[in-house]
Amino acid sequence: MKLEIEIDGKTHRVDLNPAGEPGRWTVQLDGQPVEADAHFIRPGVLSLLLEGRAHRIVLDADLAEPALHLDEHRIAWQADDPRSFQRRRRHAAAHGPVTLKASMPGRIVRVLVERGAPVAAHQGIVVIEAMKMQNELKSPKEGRVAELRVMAGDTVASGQILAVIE
Amino acid sequence: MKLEIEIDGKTHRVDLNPAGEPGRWTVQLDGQPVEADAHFIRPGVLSLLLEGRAHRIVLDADLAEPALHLDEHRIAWQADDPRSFQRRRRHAAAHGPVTLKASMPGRIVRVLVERGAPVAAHQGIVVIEAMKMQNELKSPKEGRVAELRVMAGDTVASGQILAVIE
Amino acid sequence: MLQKILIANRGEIALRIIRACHELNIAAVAVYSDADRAGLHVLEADEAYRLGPAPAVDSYLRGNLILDIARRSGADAIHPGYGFLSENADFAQACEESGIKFIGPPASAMRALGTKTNARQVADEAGMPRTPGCVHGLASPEEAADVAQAVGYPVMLKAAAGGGGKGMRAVSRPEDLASAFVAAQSEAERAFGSDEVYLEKLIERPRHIEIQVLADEHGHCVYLGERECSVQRRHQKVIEEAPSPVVSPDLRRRMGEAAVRLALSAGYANAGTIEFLVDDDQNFYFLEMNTRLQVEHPVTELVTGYDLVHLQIQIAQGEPLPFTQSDVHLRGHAIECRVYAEDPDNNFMPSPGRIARLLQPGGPGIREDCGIYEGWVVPMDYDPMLSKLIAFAPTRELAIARMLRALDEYVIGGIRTNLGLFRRILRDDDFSAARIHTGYLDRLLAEPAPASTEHGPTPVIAAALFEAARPAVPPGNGNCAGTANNGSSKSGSRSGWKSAARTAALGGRP
Amino acid sequence: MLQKILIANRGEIALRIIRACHELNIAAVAVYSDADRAGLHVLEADEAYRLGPAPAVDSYLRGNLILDIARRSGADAIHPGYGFLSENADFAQACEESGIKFIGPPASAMRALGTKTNARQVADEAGMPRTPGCVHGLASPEEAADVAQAVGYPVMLKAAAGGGGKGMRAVSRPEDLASAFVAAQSEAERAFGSDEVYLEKLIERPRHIEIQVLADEHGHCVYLGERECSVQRRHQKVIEEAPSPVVSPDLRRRMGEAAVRLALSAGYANAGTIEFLVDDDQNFYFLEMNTRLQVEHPVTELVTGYDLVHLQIQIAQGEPLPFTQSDVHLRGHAIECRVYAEDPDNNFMPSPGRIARLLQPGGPGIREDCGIYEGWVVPMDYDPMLSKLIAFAPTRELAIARMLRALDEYVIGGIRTNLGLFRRILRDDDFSAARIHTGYLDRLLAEPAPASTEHGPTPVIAAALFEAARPAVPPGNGNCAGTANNGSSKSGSRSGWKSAARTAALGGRP
Repeated sequence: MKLEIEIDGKTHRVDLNPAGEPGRWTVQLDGQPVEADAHFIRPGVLSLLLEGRAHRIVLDADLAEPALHLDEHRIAWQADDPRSFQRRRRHAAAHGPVTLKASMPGRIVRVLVERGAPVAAHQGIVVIEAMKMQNELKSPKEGRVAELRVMAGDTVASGQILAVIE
Repeated sequence: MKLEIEIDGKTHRVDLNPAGEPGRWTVQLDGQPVEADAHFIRPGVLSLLLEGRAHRIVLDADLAEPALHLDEHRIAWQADDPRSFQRRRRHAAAHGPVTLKASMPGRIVRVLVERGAPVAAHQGIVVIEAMKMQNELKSPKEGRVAELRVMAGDTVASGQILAVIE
Repeated sequence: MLQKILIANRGEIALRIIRACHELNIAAVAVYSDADRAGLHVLEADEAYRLGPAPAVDSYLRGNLILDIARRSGADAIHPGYGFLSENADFAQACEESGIKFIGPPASAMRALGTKTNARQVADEAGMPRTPGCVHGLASPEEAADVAQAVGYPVMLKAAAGGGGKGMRAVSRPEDLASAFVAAQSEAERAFGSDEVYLEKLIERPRHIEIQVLADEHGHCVYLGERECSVQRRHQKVIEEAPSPVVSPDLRRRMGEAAVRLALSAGYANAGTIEFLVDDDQNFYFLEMNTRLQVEHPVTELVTGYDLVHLQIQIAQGEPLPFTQSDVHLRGHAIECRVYAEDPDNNFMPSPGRIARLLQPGGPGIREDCGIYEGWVVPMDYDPMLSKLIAFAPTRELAIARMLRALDEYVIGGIRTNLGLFRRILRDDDFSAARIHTGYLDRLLAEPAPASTEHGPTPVIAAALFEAARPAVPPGNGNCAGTANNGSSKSGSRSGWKSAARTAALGGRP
Repeated sequence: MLQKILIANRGEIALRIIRACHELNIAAVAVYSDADRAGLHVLEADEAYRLGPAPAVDSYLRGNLILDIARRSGADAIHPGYGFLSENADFAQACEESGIKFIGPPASAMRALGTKTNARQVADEAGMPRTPGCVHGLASPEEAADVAQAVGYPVMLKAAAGGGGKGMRAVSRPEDLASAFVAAQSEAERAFGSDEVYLEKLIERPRHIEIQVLADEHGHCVYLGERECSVQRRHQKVIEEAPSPVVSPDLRRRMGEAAVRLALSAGYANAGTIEFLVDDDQNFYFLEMNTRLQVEHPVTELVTGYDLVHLQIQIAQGEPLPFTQSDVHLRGHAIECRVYAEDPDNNFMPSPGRIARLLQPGGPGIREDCGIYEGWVVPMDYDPMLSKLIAFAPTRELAIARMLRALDEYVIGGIRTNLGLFRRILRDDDFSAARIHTGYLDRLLAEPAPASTEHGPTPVIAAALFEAARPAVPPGNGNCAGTANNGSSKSGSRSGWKSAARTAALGGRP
């Protein structure tokens, strides 16, 4: 099974071939052969033995936003599957009018501007609160509030688009 | 939703009716109404509030052999579904030649008789070992070894039929 | 003897108090908001009653409703934990008046010490050293300027009802005072419903060291040593330890005796903490008294061998303290890490949400007071503390090593946490050498984080294996809880679109 | 200083030693059998190597292979844990000869004390009281009869190489001696590969109390108080505690000093335990010395504040003991429960298999040294110990209450365990009053178990709710991790055959 795995901006070619016994793999990593003994202790928890070295690798959440915990590091990756292509496209498509995104999940406590209003750069747009911490989100640029997608009391997810400044 | 639940040999009629809000139920238990607030904390772990009393109820394994842990008790139940009918039939059908069942999961270390051999009551038939503990299984009655279903080295499950004495 | 205690709190501290109740054969009544129906404190309590919607004002701050639930459920006492109603003297008084024991000091003592300004007056009466400054709220920026002039800059503006750094402003230049005063007032008003602000001289590079006291209702009071709480981020404690590496037996005795004096002079009862600033010359200045159980009480329990919540309950039952000051001996060293749902890589933004994966540490010398479990959804409505991880060992050096070991075992997936921050602090030379003060952590965080190492082939291969098992690992599903299936079985188990897409993708390359 | 330690063991003790290594910045090498590939010790180690098939003779008892792995992996020491190779003097010697440090006593001391008969000879030389009887193996039933005659019945036959009650027979009448002798011999041969059996006078209703000693390689030796291990089932320890409720400071000192004398006279080094029988008149009799870390070492760690595995490693590094006898102080009370995979309702039959559900206790004063996790398949090839649950509190009474609280939090599903047995013991009046001896538990178990209470409506309603959620609860699946879906959604989610069957069933009744 051939895969491309992108970590820290580097893309690696991985070829996984079962090596007979359950859990044993012969891996070609960027052309280099590696013997791997992989065992899922429980869902998302992988015991991986590489030439004697023992690693505990834990899937952060699920494979929608793939990331793993290794030693003290949280490492995100992307694989060559349609979803990740889409994601890249979505990232690429962040042009045109600038969007204002929620910096954390939370509740909108105040909206400081009205739709259509002109705004200065760094002018406050909305105030979002979570876990007793308030956070004023400021306009990334001078312009006009083209869209205002939330109102006071709304609950928003991290990264959700709150407003569009054009 | 109507069910019959058998616990400790007593059968109870239970009628579960959703009470609007998620997790809220109006229960008719043997004709008596009870308000229940049920929430699965995680698979098999139930937080059950009955008129203010808080109970943590844990499914022992799965619903093939249904049992639950409540306070310090492990309580088995049977529900009115085909599988449990079958089980009852199977139990009921334990007549005729007497079977010798494994008292624990383990490995057969010795078989002490041969097929067809006559055996006295309490004569040793097989020796089974698990967790450094050996256990000699004896014939439940005088008779003849009609069947011998295991040999030394076999791994057996608890309750598995090892031999039939007739 | 108390028969049934209602715990007017949530999360790890509610669970910790429930456990103490069960150990003392006392029934525990939990209360919960809609966000906490699946909380551990509801699961482990003997009774549980709903308070209301998630926001604290609609649930855990509804003193009258809580008192009513206590009455209806037949509880004879209420333990407030920390936060929420724990320092609300009116609530304590309402409990007293309705014949329900409030497990904490009498309302009168809470009032005498409840605001920082009142407490500073009590300190003066008890002859306790405190920072120069005023002992009353400031009426205007002008009055603030006068006091600042008198004590000399830099100064600190503080909310009298404050805590956790809210309503605090350090001012080093007169021209900044007025605006800082207004800001502190409005923040105080928003956070505590009182805009009373006072001013004191700012101590340079102070340590935050606090003394745990226990007083029974018969006039006996002891101190249980100190806690070193200098590792703070924006005035929020992050790591606490006991004993303090810099407190000598003599300083401990002097601080402890001053703390006991203060408590007795205020007619204090039950558990309380006197916070001090200690400067480089080991002068100590009274800061405030917390009239409740502290978040960081476990480090004191581990080095003294006492159970503070047991003792709180015994004191509330009118029992005399079961030991005297001379029985109190410190042994070993304890460190506590406050595990928060916040993202150190994103300016410590809160990170509520579902805990998709949880691997918890354990074994020798590790205690975890924890309010979470795998699958728990961390609400956005309360403070971000998930858990308290505490390490105990014979020496500070070994306690640090043990904590690092436990942190390596600890994985929280699905939300971001500050677990990585603790590793950085515990490995820092200044922390190891105990060269810390309340500004230490903010300064450490101002330095560039150590560059993350090259990860090598391991994560790449691991990622590939997770991808290979992908059809078997939809969120929270169990099917891959074996070896990653390989060979024919695997290709068979891969979803159609996936293989197709991959084939195509591969076909597209030479 | 040691850089890398191979742990020649499995389960909770392997993990506990790995943790100590990490705390001391030493790399930990795990070895595993095919049954343990998914074991926690493999998961948490820095390196892991396969030994062979599940049976111990094919894996954890393969000394030469383990030594070879140690060499190849560059380990400079081997920690044997308990059981397996831990008391194998030949293995210890092979380690010494190949320049790999065996973390334990020198082979010579192990030989001197390794068999109970040898140990009794050493005891005599050290002037240590022991039970009357022989100090050599018995050649024949006739010789046994002579010795029995001399010391007087009742007597106890014991395997010289024995442990855990195997090869032991109590004999109260001369006519039973011969058959018991043969039985003991064959059982000893099977269990230990040696049929050496000796005989001693049987002490009536004795307590089993043992002294923990630590000796460095420079002739210093200290005792760390005693452990009370009288709660046994068929000579297998079930509950241990420290300190013993019946040992006075004077008796502790006399037993401790005798233990230290014995250890020094045998040229002992590292951690060891001297087991005694203590009769009602507080006479103590040497039983045997265990030349290794004990299963129950945590209770000693909790009351002394020391970490025995850290100290074992430091001693193995040639360091002198970091403290003297006068530094050793006991504080509080610790109790350990050995959680076994066995079925108390079915004659304590072993119960290996998959742990389908696991809820573990935690919080103040609770330590768990644990080798299991949810989903782990307990192998049938090793002893049935799953976990050690240890409770620490200021007093024995509170330690018992705390353990009961922890047991209430503990649920192990899918296999049977002895968790319920601990509740019964800890609530027993004789145990509370510390009226215990080595026959106590077998006698308690002979009494009818307390009749199980009427469960009331709760389990019925719970069972119905599990059934209602049935389609959502296939083994190990995650879909029901929310509220039990109700109303239309549920009926929709019920599988066809089920509803049909139910409809039919209901239709069949008036």
